[in-house]
Amino acid sequence: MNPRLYPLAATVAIFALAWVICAAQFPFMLSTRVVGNLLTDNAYLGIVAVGMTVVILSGGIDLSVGSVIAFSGVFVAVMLRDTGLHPLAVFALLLILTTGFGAAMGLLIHALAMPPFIVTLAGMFLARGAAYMLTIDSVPIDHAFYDFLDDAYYLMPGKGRLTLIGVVMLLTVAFGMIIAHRTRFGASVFALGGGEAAARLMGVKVARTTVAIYAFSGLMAGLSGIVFSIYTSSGYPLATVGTELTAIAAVVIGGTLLTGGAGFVFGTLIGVLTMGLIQTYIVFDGTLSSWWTKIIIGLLLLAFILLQKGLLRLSLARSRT
Amino acid sequence: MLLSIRSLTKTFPGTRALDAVDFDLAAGEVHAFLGENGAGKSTLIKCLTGAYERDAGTILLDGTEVSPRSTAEAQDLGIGTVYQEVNLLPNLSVAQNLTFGREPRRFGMVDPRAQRRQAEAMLEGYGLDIDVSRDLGAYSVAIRQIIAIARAVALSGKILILDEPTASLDSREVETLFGVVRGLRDQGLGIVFVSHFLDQVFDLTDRVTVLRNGQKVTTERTADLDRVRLIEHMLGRTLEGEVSGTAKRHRAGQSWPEMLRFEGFGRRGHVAPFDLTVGKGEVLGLAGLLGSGRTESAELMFGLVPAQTGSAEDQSGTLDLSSPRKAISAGFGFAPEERKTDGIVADLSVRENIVLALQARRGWARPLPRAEQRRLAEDYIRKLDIRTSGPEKPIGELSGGNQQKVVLARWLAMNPRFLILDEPTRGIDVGAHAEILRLIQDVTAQGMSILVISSELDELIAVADRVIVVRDRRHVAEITGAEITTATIVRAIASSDTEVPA
Amino acid sequence: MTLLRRVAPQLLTLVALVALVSFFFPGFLRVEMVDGRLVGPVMDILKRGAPVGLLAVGMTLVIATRGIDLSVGTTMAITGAVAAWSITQGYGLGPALALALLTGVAAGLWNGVLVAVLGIQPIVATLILMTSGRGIAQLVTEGRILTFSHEGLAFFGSGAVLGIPTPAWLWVLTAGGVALLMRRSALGMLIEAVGVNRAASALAGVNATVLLIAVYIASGLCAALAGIVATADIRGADANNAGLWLELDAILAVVIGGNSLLGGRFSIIASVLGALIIQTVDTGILLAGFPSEYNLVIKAALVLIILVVQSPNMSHHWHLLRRSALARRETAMQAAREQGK
Amino acid sequence: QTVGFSQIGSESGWRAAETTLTRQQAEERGIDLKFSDAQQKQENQIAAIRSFIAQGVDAILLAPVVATGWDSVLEEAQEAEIPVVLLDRQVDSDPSLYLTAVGSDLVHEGEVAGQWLVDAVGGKECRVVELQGTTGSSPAIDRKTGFEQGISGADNIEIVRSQTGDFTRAQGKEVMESFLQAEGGGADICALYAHNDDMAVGAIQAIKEAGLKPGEDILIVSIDAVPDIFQAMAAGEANATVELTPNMAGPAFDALAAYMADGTEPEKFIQTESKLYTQDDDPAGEYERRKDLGY
Ligand SMILES: Nc1ncnc2c1ncn2[C@@H]1O[C@H](COP(=O)(O)OP(=O)(O)OP(=O)(O)O)[C@@H](O)[C@H]1O
Ligand SMILES: Nc1ncnc2c1ncn2[C@@H]1O[C@H](COP(=O)(O)OP(=O)(O)OP(=O)(O)O)[C@@H](O)[C@H]1O
Ligand SMILES: [Mg+2]
Ligand SMILES: [Mg+2]
Repeated sequence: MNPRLYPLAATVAIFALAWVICAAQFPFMLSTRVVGNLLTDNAYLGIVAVGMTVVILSGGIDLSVGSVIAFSGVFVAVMLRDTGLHPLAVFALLLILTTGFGAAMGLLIHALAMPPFIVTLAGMFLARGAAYMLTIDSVPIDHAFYDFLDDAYYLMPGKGRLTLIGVVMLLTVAFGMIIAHRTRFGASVFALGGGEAAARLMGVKVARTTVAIYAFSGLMAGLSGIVFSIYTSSGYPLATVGTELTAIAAVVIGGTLLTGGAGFVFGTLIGVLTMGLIQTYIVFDGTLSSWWTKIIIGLLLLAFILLQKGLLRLSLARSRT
Repeated sequence: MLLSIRSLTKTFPGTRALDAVDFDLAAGEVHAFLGENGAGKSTLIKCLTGAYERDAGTILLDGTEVSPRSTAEAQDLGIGTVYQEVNLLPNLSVAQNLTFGREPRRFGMVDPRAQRRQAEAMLEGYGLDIDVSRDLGAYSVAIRQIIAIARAVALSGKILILDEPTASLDSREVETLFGVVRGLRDQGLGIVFVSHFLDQVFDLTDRVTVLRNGQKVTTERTADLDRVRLIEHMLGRTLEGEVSGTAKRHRAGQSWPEMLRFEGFGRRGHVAPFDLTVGKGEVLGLAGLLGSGRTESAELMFGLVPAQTGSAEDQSGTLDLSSPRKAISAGFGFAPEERKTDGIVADLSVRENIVLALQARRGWARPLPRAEQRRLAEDYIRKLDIRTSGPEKPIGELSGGNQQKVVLARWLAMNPRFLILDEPTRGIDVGAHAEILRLIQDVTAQGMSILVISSELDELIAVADRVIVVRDRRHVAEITGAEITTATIVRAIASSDTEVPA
Repeated sequence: MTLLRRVAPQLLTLVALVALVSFFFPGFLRVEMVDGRLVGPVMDILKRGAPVGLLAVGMTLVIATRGIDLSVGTTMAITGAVAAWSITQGYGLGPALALALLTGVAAGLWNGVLVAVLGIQPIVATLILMTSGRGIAQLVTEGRILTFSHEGLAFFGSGAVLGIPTPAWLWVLTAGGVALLMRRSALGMLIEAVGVNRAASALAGVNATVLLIAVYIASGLCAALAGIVATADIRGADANNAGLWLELDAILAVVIGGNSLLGGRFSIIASVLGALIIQTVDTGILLAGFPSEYNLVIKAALVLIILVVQSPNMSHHWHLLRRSALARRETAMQAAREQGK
Repeated sequence: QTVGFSQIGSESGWRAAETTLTRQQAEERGIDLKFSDAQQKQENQIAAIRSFIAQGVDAILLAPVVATGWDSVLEEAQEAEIPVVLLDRQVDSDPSLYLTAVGSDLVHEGEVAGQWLVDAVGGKECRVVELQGTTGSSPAIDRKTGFEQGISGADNIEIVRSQTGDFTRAQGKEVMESFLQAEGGGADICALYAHNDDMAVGAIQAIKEAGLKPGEDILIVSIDAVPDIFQAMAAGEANATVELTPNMAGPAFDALAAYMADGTEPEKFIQTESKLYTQDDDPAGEYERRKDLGY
């Protein structure tokens, strides 16, 4: 196997192992219900993590996505409440808006040579602030089209539901895989992650690529916001606080290097499912106090990362000799 | 004229790197670009290819004015370039690097199989047998350099620019490269060739342009020049005792008291166990082909990768060489081959880069007094002729050769008893080259022992008292004294073809 | 002199901000003596700025090594909880402070080992403590707000020395002390070297591993001080909310201070000025009396403006704009002249 | 019997007390409680409920972090025939989707506080400052509305400054400090209304440090009735608080037991009492009674 695939293999192996351990304790973990839940409950996270993966692959970071998701939900809810527009039209408007927002951040990052961490941090404040300015209330969405979206699922054998948003997430991951690994844009993203100076000399159009990267992340955050609004049938300005950090953790567990230049979109999917698995396990267990929940989540995260590092080192050592 | 540059000017804060330089390149010629370290060669190239924004000046390509504002535009104009610091992406595969920006596509998507095939085709004729789907970072500097050349050649529809492409190549690779370049010339390309190896310049090029301090000194036909005049143009003075293939320092009959002894020193997967003794004041040379394990031998001795077998000892007993810090406190020093990643600390000043190792040895609590730091820095700036506007200039803004000199200065300032120099003169101009070899003689006269790794056999022959030949990660031969000649070394290296190591 | 030049952008920003806030709230610069202590909005800023100011000191060092410490807010909660717990257990002030500081060291050591020894990337390594640390703090307080009435500990939050609030002294002295230590010893240079190029520094014999760990410990210590201030301020340990999201403010402070997130050259003084700028924005928003839902947008907009104006590329752009404007004017004048002919 | 409990988080002492009491109540009744802490995130709560359903619990307690967005998951529970009881906050879903809701009326709480202030100041001019809860959270919105309704009849009472203190002590103190600065050092403030006791406790410290007497110079009324506010009331530093009982689980379990036994449908909203406590209601004794409930 090509050594560059090792991190991905390690991620998948650990995920499989974790599932086996969970299932040994709670056999129900193998049911299609749990599988369906994993996909549905993490759909928004999976989508936004695809955008985050591309950003991180380029050596950047996007802290604004959690707020953008919240803004999207509020925007959709308020538009549907106050105007007669069809949800699809609102979706289109929203995606234009969030893509533009991402592009603007990318432009700032490039033109002012400011670190992405800071620009997107300001973006995070701005998007949530904008959500507040639309409404400080939680706004329910009551639209026949939403009911339709919500009820669109395939009942798997064993009563598990394969929902529309779960499928959208899987499709987005596939789309992200093509973008990152099979296009020239993707190659430029990896190149930027390998080093901006070198990428420039290789002929990467740095300005255009940077703007496109953050625009893509904005698009994904917007799409994730739509999925989240379908998931909760509402918009709420306080929603998804800290989701950017969860997404980053998922990307890292998925085997992408935070320094950029190496990683896989598919790994991110596994990372997201791993986070979901941890969550599910803790709920199944149901005995942990609030504080132990936090501690255990952190420790499991650490265990995953260390296991991955260990596996990686082992296989690299083996491939040398 | 294929390419005409008129009064190109470029200023950096504190430095006028290029001062109204004119330059003409004809189709079907190889044009050498010469000058001391910091003369402005790389800057001119970068201005030409849009990597730097120029302050003034015009560029005419085929008689029409062009003004590439990014390297991508330059590539589209048919200018392929190998920059001085090999600028490829170590995190991408070799194939991706080679086809970057021109990936073969199917249904709008990159086709990895075609990409691999294309990459392999591009590498044909360079004598490399590597897996193009591996990450570039897995390969040594030299291999990366060849890959960069292959990429630039493929990109160059009209012009090929090579900024010190041969700095870490050995003679075999250089011959291959020259074959390729001559072929392109015969196809009518214009080729710019920058090198500090004058032999190569005389061997390959048709015309020479010399820069000094950012100004053009002259352009002449190579055939009309001789070595001495060329060096005069470059330095603005005559050079005594220039090191050439014929000059040979020979300290025959001299013996060096044993200072260090490595026994069975090795590590699985890196270097097979070897024995080595180092005499006080001796200069050892390490010769071998690319990837033969010279750098890895040095890394082992310096504790960068700890040895698994064997021991190192001096008179007082066994030495602990399990980490660079331990090696340093045992009196070792190591100037690495990849100065950009392992040598310089780019944002820090020349002064800080010079005192860094010294300060690290003293510990954080005993800072070197500021005056002492300045004295040291100014001392070495003078001794090694480092071209900088002052000791406070960030080292990242120095020219490549001058950065190399600063890294050397760092280790000379430590005054170690055993100093390992991996390709110490890579990218260094003739004047400084002679200076450094003289310096090596000086310090060894005061008792320092030196291990020099070099792909340039002439250099080894000139300075080494003993040459160890490395092949397939094994120390296979030792050549001493008067036997050190090009012929003997080449024979020792080449015998690998007949003799299969166990 | 060079220091003054280094922090000039931050000082100018501060002055501009003060002018702006004074416009909305005229009494902003008023300071009076009440009961032997100075009171007024400016004093409030000096006092309220203490946690972020303290965090910014440690964060500057971490960022100089090309790292980042997301766990400082959580560390504040843990150390505050430890301090309050020890006081309520009756251990007395000295041991309580010592325990809290030790906890900070332990937190820093944990981060440092993850980063420097196990090679986990700083954001992720410190994210682990950031998420689980609040659980640890709650474990100490058992989920409630652990209140105490020890005047000695409360002094660190609401006391005053020479009329100036204790927290203000704390951060000013810490920042000054650390800045001096960095420049008078070789620490500053070694940290910068490790931040710019760890491999090269290690090759030159710099003990990068120990230095990295030390830097995270310093950050943990600063967070411990901030945690003590926060706990002392409300006379209770609020494990859930103490230091919540303050790590982001601290990072912002470092960046507003003109330090690069890519490591290398740093200035602690500039960072704490950055903290002061942030606190001025926060307090200014409160004083100006806008509705709460605008707070975030105002803060985001102000921070963006500050960063854009201060960014090094901006001066470059200004320069270019001016040049192109001049050129345009020249051609226009030339055209006019030619028409005149 | 297994009951899943999806709690919002542990963001305040009050909520910790609710968790403690729920566990106690479950233990007393021999119920196996599956507890899940959502860390303030609705998405975690939805995921937890789905997991409860997948596990096949007998009933679900849900303290919803926000009113909207529960329809589809509640429908899923209904399809699986698992009764859901809401604790302490309402949802805007169809009432048929849950068995009952136990809680107090947040608007009413604010109203009680407002009415107390109207009575306390009599006809005097009174400039009130308000410490809001977390912007956008339903208690903050409802308690603000309720208070405004409570004082709407009295023209002498006016809210002059209103800022969020995020429900925390530290923010309560910081914001109060700036209120004091902005209002003539506190001389122009007659009363403080805080959306929870924690912010009031922080504000009391700020008032004391500004050299004023909380409870006398500035009247203080807040909501929740946590132990620390009783301590302040006992010291004369706070004036009134409106109780929000953390024992929501008791009535919830009772309703569930009745429903499971013979299918008795409880009322759709079981309202807990919003009792007003003042300095006359034996604050010291109340403190003793509450201090071990895990607040
Ligand atoms: N980015 C930069 N910032 C500031 N000064 C620079 C920068 N790049 C180059 N210089 C300066 O410009 C001058 C010319 O440098 P250049 O790299 O062109 O030299 P060179 O002729 O290629 O030398 P060498 O043989 O060592 O590669 C040097 O004095 C160098 O210090
Ligand atoms: N022809 C090759 N094929 C594959 N890998 C190679 C080849 N040449 C070198 N390498 C790799 O490059 C690394 C560098 O080897 P090393 O630096 O020890 O050799 P060297 O003799 O110093 O050569 P160089 O002159 O390139 O520095 C080795 O780890 C080796 O795996
Ligand atoms: Mg050069
Ligand atoms: Mg080598």
